[in-house]
Amino acid sequence: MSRTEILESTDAAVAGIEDGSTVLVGGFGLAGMPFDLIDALIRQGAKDLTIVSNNAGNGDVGLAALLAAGRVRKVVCSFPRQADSWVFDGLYRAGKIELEVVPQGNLAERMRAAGAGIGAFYCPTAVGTPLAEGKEEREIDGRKYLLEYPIKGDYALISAHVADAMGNLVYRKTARNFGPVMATAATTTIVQVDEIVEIGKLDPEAVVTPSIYVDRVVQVTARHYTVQGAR
Amino acid sequence: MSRTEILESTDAAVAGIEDGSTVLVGGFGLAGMPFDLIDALIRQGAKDLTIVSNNAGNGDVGLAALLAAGRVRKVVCSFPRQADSWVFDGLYRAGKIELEVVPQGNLAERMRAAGAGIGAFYCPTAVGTPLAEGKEEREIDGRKYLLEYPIKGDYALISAHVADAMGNLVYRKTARNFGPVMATAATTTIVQVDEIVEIGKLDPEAVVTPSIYVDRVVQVTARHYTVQGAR
Amino acid sequence: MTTTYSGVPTVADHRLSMDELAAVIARDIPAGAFVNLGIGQPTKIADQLPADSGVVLHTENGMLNMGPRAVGDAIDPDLTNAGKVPVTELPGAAYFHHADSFAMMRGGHLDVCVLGAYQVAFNGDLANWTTGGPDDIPAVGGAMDLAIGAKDVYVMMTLFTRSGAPKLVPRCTYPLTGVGCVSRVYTDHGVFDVGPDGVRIRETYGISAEELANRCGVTRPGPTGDSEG
Amino acid sequence: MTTTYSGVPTVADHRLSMDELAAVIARDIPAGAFVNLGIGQPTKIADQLPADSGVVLHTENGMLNMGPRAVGDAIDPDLTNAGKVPVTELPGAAYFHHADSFAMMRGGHLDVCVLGAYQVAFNGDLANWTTGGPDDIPAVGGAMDLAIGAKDVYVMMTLFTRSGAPKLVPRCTYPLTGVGCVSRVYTDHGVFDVGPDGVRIRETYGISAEELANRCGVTRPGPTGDSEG
Repeated sequence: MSRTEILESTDAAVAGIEDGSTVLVGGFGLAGMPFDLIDALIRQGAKDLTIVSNNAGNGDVGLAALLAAGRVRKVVCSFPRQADSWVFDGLYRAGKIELEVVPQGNLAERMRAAGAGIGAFYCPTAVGTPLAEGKEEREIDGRKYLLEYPIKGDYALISAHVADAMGNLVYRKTARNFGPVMATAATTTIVQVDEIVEIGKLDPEAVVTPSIYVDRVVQVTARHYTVQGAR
Repeated sequence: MSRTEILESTDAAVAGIEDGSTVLVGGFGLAGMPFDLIDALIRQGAKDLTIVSNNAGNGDVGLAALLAAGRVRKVVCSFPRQADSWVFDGLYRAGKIELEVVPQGNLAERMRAAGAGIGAFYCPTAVGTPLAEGKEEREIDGRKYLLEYPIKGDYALISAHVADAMGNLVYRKTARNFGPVMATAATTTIVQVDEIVEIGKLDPEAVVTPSIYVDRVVQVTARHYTVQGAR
Repeated sequence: MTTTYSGVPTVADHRLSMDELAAVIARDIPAGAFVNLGIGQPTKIADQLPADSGVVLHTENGMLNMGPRAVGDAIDPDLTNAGKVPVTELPGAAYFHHADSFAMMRGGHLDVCVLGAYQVAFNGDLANWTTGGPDDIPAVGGAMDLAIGAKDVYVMMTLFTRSGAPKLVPRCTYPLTGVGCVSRVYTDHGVFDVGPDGVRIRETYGISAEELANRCGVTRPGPTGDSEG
Repeated sequence: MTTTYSGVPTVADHRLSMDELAAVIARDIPAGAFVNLGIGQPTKIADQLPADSGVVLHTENGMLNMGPRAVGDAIDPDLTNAGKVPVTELPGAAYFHHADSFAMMRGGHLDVCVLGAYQVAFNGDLANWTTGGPDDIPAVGGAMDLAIGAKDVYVMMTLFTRSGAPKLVPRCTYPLTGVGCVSRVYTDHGVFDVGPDGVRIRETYGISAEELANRCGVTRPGPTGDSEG
């Protein structure tokens, strides 16, 4: 029932993603971005998507390519504007995409709350700033906090380094970033990995994402990009 | 300034714990209980303590010995009553110790909140039960939640498996339990470990508690107890 | 509240032992499910799961893919279940800390948990943490977290107290662990679905559904097999 | 608001370059501190820390004990700092996910963070995330989390805009990043303490404290060296 599926292709891995879905997309800039799953999602054709990700695409690859394909209605992120975010910048300035800016720690904590069954939490970030507008404020022990609600995804597309055949995951260096949190926050978590190993080959003390959070895994050939392009 | 101190004795490790302190004590039953630090705390003499721990002592060792020594004013825990909790049971029935029962997940999450700078959070656990008394209730998206506040410690006494000389920690099996959470929630975190290794010997991907949460480390000879006594 | 018990099969000619009941529950746990078996009697279910069930056991003290009870040299004081009983680790296990363990539980990621109970109400209310007696030391452990956390909460218990009073009741008299959280009750005399639609008897052991309904004080069914109770 | 600038040393005969300023800040960071250097100019401070400082660098994208910028074959696309610049790992490093990284920050465990700014107010208000202009795409990143998270928040910036307007101001006109969060401002012309007690000039570079005060619009001190501003 909850057993993780190991799939043969990225196309099979992204099958069934509906128009209008909220999709959590891993990565911090290009590190940890699930390039192959995003390419498959572009082929799959789902549109009118809400994308939750730290950035709004870099260069012309990954998330930027999905945006360029016109599939995204709204981006929820902390840092859309970067040296190489020309695709998003153009869509935003043309009024073709909606943007919700969320402080990076709130983005992470709100997804954690979704995964952890927390109804809402009082957070000190952004008090007294324009991003506090419309949020409930409360003083607790002399400090002001804003009430923040969970961000839940219909799907998460993330990248990890190695999975075992049960779906336990380990990551690599700072490519870990949002992956483990998003895996907990989505109804269906889809993971691309560099390698799938036999059950028992991962150290149980070092598993970062337990298999319970992982629905579909697909092995891909590692591809890395820098801001300037493929390398 | 925040650099972790490696100490030569458990007595040095618990120096300065003041009367009236709130002390978070790791362990789930006997697994992960910092026996040697507790013994040192008994020698050190601090009294009128509030102890936050999952249980209220087992047999006559560890936390039970601290209770028997009359140093504890109040216990905050999820599960005081066990087959071998005779020390606590006697004190409680004699009216000599105060008890606050907290659901186990709330105990963990409230300490996490303390460590993570969360002012309070809405939690679905215990809604409609006697443990909801006096707590603010709120309905969010059709579900009822209770407002829960952080539990912060002046000190945490925990047990880990290996530390490196910076204070990074790894644990062993289910002895991990509350250690990583308590380390984040206390002003001063004191750790007993089975082994201290050179910096660089721990896998950075597998560190569970980063050194930033660790103030004092002392190496001890591993001692294990079962419910029935020493083994 | 609707009660259904017409056409309910009596599938055993005797009241089930707790081991037999564990086997019934094991049969009903879907293959590949993530399951928490609490402490005490429900932990017997682990021994009754088929080897190829793919069921993954969670223990609240920070582990997935927990194995059977440890014996002899396999006993490791650092590896216990929620009842502090030494257990083993299966290939594919993962360890995590307590906040992560209860986030997993509270976040609704476990498919099934099975708990003991003092009382379960027809509407699914659960009482299993304290009798509320003057000499009782209250101890909740992870019971309240589990009660509201798993997708399906099953109870495993004897149906009657030693003095013969039913533990499946119109309304709990003991302090609650959770409200409307139980979906199914496995007992030595039969299995019940409970919840907002009331009680439905699924199967019985050594007793007819009608007699069982009478002994538990659930209302007789009307001609359609349903009635307001 | 009190302003103090009598007896303030002018410790350089010229306005400092950003590299020189980075060295000043590096000097002021306590040995063994856990420090976040944000993105951009403050990351230069890392190169100025003494080898034996024991300072541990945190990067918001999930790492403690980050090393210097990676060059050549050491460049690894999976290892970057908050500005997406390839970096290296020092012995004793630890990786963690984003929720844990920001819990560390928000929970007050970092000793110092150093941020750039558009404006800092005398009371410590910070504006560094958006100019609020009609063509500006707002992007906050981790700035608001850092602003309220570290025990001490330092700002590193040029004191004046290209058009000569001071960026240390009585009240920010740009949208705020955090309220009363900055404790010290390092600039090319001097160093200021800011906060609820107002501005105090600590040291100046190539300019007298009095002239600096005048150019920033901070009130002249009275005979005692303090005045209400």
